[in-house]
Amino acid sequence: MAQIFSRSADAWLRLGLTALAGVVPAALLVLAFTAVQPTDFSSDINVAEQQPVPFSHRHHAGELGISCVNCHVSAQTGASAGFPPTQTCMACHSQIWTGAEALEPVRQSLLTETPISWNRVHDLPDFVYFNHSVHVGAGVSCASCHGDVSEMALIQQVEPMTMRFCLDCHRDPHERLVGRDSVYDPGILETGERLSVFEATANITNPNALDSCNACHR
Amino acid sequence: MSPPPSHSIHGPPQAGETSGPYTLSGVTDEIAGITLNHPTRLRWTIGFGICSGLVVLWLVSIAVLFTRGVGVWGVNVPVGWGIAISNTIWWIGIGHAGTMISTLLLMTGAAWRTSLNRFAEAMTLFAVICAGTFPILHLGRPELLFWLIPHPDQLGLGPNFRSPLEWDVFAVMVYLLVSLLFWYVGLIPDLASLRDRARDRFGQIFYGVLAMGWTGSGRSWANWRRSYLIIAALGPPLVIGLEGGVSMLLAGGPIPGWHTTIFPPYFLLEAVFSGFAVVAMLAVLLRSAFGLRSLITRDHLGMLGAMMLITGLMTAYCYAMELFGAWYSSDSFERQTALDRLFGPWAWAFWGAVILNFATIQAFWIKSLRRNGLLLFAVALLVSIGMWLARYMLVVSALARDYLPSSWGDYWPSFWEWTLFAGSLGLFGWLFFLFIRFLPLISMFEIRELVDEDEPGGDQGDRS
Amino acid sequence: MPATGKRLTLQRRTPGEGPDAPSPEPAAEPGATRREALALSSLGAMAALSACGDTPEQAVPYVREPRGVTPGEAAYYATGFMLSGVVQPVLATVREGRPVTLAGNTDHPASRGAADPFTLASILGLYDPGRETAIRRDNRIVPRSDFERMLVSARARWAAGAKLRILTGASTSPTLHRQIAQLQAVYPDAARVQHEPAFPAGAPAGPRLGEARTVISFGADPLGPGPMQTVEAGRWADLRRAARGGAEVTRLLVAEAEPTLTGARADLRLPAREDRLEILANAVGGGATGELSALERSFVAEARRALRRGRVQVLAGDTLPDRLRRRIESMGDVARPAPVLDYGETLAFDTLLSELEAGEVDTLVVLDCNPVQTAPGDIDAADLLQRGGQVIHAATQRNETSLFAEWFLPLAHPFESWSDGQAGDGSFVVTQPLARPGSDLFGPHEVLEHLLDQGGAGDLESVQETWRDRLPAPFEASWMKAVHDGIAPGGPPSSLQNAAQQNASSSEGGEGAFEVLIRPDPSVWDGRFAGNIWLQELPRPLSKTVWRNAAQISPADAARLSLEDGDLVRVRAGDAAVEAPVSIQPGLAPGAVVVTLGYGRKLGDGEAEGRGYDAYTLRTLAQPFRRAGTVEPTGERADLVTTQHHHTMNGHHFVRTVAPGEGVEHCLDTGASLYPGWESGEREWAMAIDLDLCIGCNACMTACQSENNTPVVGEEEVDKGREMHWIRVDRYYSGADENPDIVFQPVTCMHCEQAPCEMGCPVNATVHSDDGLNLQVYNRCIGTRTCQAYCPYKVRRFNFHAYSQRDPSEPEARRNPEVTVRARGVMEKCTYCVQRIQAADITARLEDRGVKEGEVVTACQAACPTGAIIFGDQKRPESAVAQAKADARAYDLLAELGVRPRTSYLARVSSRSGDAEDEA
Amino acid sequence: MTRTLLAEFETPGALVRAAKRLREAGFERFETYSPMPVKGLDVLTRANRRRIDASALAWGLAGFALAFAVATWMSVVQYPLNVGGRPLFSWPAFFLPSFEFAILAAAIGVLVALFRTSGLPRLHNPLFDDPGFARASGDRFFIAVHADEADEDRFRAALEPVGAHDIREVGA
Repeated sequence: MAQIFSRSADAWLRLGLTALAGVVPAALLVLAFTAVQPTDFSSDINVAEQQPVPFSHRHHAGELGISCVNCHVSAQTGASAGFPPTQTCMACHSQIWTGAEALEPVRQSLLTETPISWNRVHDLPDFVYFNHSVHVGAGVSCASCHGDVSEMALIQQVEPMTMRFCLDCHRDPHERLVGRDSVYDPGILETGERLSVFEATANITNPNALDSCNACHR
Repeated sequence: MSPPPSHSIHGPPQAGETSGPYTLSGVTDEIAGITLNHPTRLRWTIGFGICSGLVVLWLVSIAVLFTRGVGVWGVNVPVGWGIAISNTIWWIGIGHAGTMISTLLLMTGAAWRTSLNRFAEAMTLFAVICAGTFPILHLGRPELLFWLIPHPDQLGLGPNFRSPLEWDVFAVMVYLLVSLLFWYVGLIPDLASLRDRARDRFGQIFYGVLAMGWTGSGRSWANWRRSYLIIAALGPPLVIGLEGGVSMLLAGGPIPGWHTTIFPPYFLLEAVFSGFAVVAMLAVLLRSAFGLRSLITRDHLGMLGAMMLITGLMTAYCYAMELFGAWYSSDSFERQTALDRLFGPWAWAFWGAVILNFATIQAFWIKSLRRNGLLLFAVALLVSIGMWLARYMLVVSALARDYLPSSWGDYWPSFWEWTLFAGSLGLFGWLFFLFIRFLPLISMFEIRELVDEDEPGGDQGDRS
Repeated sequence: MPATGKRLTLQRRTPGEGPDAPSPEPAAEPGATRREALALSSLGAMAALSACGDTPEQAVPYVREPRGVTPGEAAYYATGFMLSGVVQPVLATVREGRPVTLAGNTDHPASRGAADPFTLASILGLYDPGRETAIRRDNRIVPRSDFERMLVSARARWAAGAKLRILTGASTSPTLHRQIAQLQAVYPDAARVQHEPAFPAGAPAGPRLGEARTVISFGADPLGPGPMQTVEAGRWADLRRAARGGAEVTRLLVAEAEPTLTGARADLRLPAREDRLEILANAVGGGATGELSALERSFVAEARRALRRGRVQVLAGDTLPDRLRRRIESMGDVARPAPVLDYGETLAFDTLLSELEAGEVDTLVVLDCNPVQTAPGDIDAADLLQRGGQVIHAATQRNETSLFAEWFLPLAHPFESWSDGQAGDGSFVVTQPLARPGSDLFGPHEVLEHLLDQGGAGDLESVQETWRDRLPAPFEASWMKAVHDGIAPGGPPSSLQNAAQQNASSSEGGEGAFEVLIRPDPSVWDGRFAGNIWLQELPRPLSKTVWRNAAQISPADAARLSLEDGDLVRVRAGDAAVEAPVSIQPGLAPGAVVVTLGYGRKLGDGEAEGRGYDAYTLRTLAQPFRRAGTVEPTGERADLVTTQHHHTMNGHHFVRTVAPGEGVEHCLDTGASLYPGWESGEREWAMAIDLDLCIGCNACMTACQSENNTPVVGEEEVDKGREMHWIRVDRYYSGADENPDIVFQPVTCMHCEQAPCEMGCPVNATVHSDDGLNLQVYNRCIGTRTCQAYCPYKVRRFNFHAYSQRDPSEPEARRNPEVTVRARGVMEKCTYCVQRIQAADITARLEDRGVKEGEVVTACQAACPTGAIIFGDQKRPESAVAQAKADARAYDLLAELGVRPRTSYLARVSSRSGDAEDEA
Repeated sequence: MTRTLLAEFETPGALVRAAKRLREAGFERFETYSPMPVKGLDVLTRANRRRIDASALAWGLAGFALAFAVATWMSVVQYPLNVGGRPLFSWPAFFLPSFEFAILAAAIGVLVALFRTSGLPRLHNPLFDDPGFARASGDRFFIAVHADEADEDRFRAALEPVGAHDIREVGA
């Protein structure tokens, strides 16, 4: 009988089997771990979305020092932080930079009663019920999820916003708690003190309960 | 530890031990010839065509299911599990006979298994594949199947290891893989035979790669035998674990008619019983299709009949005990379910199962009857149907009428459930046709071991 | 031939017949317009108001933020919904400008937060895709100016003495009454005609239940569905609760033909054909008992005993002849409360009919009324409408009447316009709009203003005009308060005549084996809710049938005629006949057949079109509620879908009944377990359902459906057993079929502490929360249905199809954004309204406190008119739920399973078996 | 210069006898080839039992430990959830999947050991150069030995008497 396979066939077969036994599971594991710890590549993190109006948080929140709640008024009281209506922009910009070209869409919006369509940067799935007010009330810094917006010309997502990200904090909020008074300070996480969960808010008697599914899903 | 007796060429004559005009080359030529020469081309093509048609039906049913949702089935509240689940249990059960024939009989040295084990194992594999499709298809959101498998993820949440369903995910997957592995290890020497006899390049490469360069060296035979025995030894616990898991899928819920401790052995016995029936059917079919009357002898058929009789009677005992248990529990819900099965809306399924499963096999008390191929086939077919009815009754009757009469309901499989079931039968046949086309349907080397080669100048003393 | 008048195929009014002949251009098919209307829905305007775009990538803020709207937060408005003339005070939840759910107005004494299913479901009407938005003349869309031009000449005619008739349903609206009076002042021959098909004219006059110890009812159904249900049930529950405190027992004796919700709660119930009630009443009143059956004699004896004991109120059904009614109601020593509801001065319907017949009417304004459908069968309303004269039909959508009216005016939904009226207890409510109507929609009062003068004041001005004198000064402040609170000051007029009595027609006469009882339908009422898919899918309290009406017959008659549920029969009365599927109703008096109104619609109310049979054809003007007739099997089968197929408890005691003062034993599941227990969290949410107070009204089901976005699946899917209600009301019969005990049991997820479903789920999609909720995490669910299989109560519901995305009648805009909408392939079930728990929890956290007792109210609890559902934190011993569970009547359903349900039941109390505190 | 010598036999018995003769003749390293396991050869070529058994056991135990650890970690550490009021560490329930996984691992362990102890896979084998060797998977029995010139005669001398059908050099 003649040889069916060449000498190199064995090398190829072994390579193939190794791949099957080793590389495929390894690749799956890598995939899984990118899900656990999303990278810039696998998620929307650090992607600066172009917006209809080149609004700069660095300028407004950083250089001018306008507080978050000036525009995101319901962050303290409601589930949603709220996008400012055109009116809010024009409250100032009817006085200053009245002719600026960049602000033309804003003026048009008010003129034509057409809302501005912003591109969403922070978007949770519909089955997740995130409530801003309860986090603000507990003294969770805005920056702990949104990053230091005073450094961002265009707003971008800095945290993965995955369930694990939420759970990490719900189980051990210490790193993110700055107290109610310092919540809006964009740089607080760099400089500020952290509070224990009991110091930050008087009514969390059982921090372990915070990872019940119904905290976020209804 | 003594080597497994079944490997002895000279052991005491066993029931069905192959003997007769075979020579080593004759065995090889006959069995390999089926694969290499494709002798029944026309009939094979017709059969394969029919099964392919059913596979297409199966695919269409799945397409309809996935586009329109599981609502195309007849399932509802309270009967959320319909024949999808009873089919699963049925198919899984069929699979077990292959494992039992291969492993238990290997370990106990029953040489008559050699004519049956290869295709019985193939049957196991294909039955498990069919079984495995149903639970996936019956999911509301099958695309999220991977959540059943523990893996790191961004949710930080694993599966529920307390759920019998999760056990079954493990059990069925493991069963499938280990059956495949066991089958493959047993196939390696035969694949080498085919490699060495294949005439075309494709066949040589196909069988050559699968044979992994097997030469039949003394060292590899010795290692192979040890390995095969160990894997075989893993089989029965695996089957018991699997049937335990599958039975707990029902018994784990607090539902009258399900919630009893008898279920694991009960399911196991039913499974092996129905499996033997399907092996018997396949044996009769292959025997006549390929003229293997001297390889699959009447003794083999008789043994299968006897096994059906034994396991069937044990199953009947379980039935009786289940009813007794319901009565003895004095629990009115349990009794109600038992009465529903005996005389209520599911009486047809219950008595159908009893008659088809237990009345039929009584014929096998008579030796000549169980050695009759035609009768064996007929009885085996009826038992398969009966066992299907039993599974249907078990799943549906308990769900349809559990505790609160206000939520009692009814269930009838819809068109698309029947087509899916027919499609799964087709899938099984399709795979089986491919198997008999491309792989040796009887283990050549094990038959070779049984060949009583007339050895010129043989020295009996040396051979012991 | 009058009887066939109703059955003619409806045709578009032929152009050229009216006074001003329009161009003969055909308009769109009625069917097509309904589809078109999907896009033209009057809510289009509101869609632009919504805060967040639908596409996830876009965020669209307001240009100018409306006052009082916080994106993501709910606003609540008190208003009311007028049902057959009686306003149901409601509190509406409005989110981003979209009214989302209704509940009873907690501050209003007639509601106390409760509401009936009709009211709760009425919000869907606001989103009905079939709503009409355009003014039409002979079916063609015309500009508003055309209508106004037409009015100019019409006003001149009316002022000159031409007959102006305004046909409305019953209405207690003072503004309507004022406007009519104003019309009459300007036009010499203007009058309002009242046509309320569900009731004899004028009824109900007010609450009927007084402060009696024993109530004896002859055919009256105060607890049954209808505009007075919430008020009466509340009163009844108060009496029952009060009696429980003392040694007293309230008793209810009911003689009636068809089992009603009142009859179901009776301590002693006697099935008797309606024509038998007079004999029975005479016997109770002292007449001869000789010819009575044994059963009847014992009822009479019991009633006489009660009468002797005193503090008895005797009620008579609305449909009984006046003379008999007055005699019956005078028997007890507790009088019926004085009438409080003022329906205003109206012309009788038959007067209008004869005027129309004579062609005397110049203009007929049909205001939110559908006489072509709802007129009795012996009246050919379609023909009458075309006897000269001009017909203006104002309705929210085009229906049978629109086809015969020259003018069609699109009416704003009640929740889009201002109005007022009286609640069931007689107090006044100013109802405010919850949404802005589309530009061409008319409010009802606006229509009348248009008749009056050129300008046509809006609804708000009309209503304010009415209240300017009635409210204490300063007007602005008291007006704001009245609107805000949903309660307007002022009681019922002092000298109300019981107007109802004048027209309650006698119904004797006619030959036939059967007594055909014609009743409003518990699901669609008189047909006005036929397009409401929540109500269509709401199982009727007793028969549990859905989606179409049936003819109910007694088990004895069914056996005699060899009929089974779903067999098609022909019910004939006089010349008229309908074909209906049979529903066998245990407890129905033999010889009676019950048909219900509101089905067999030919146009309008999308879902209802062509569904069921039209029982109006069986009516005659003289005999609207009871006729003599026959029932003939046709040998055919018809669709009849029910949600409950087995009707007895099968020898078990799922619903426990105890004698007054007794408790149940060993019935709470506190069983031992081999497992170490879980430490309970901060709170333990729990529920108790008092079966002694449950009247089976289904309010909880509708409230739950609207709160939790529970999808409607349709008739075919219900037939397959796939209805989605998270809470269901089980109804069991026990005892003989002829006169069974009827019990109700609301069943929902029990939130078992040792939940079998949780064990079954392979992916941890259903687990326990720290505060004791059995959670169902939809986004984790992969749909194995193991949990459903393992659930002993079978309360889990599965999305076999994409139910939530299927039906345009339940649009996304209506949905409660606080609750996830479930996808196909996902299991769902009662969550104890976890969204309300979370909201309360967040509020409490923000205020640095814990959640207070009573702060979380589940939707079913809020809606329950008798307060039978109690919810709270059982860890606090003082909480209502903890105390309910400590009651001697508390038991757990299927306690023997050891699953430790968090929901417990309180046994029903019945003194049927002899009266303990009798004279003895 | 070693060559591979191949002796061909017709019966298993001949093979066994030949192998014994070779052993007696002092050949330590030779290999038999047969189309089926030949009983009598056990004495001469022993299975590497220890490696196979150990591999099965080790893989099995490791599989069990891994599955049990994963189940425990996921249920107790990663996300401790109250499931049906049962304890977090529900070890009897974790046992079943772990057991199943152990069997899978053991079976894989056996396969790995089988391949490694038997020198598989080896698609290209010098023996395949011999045109008659194909019958080793059918009806012929072979003995192969690596031998230099000196040994060849010894080899032939030992095997010819026991019925070697043909003795030849592979690839010659």
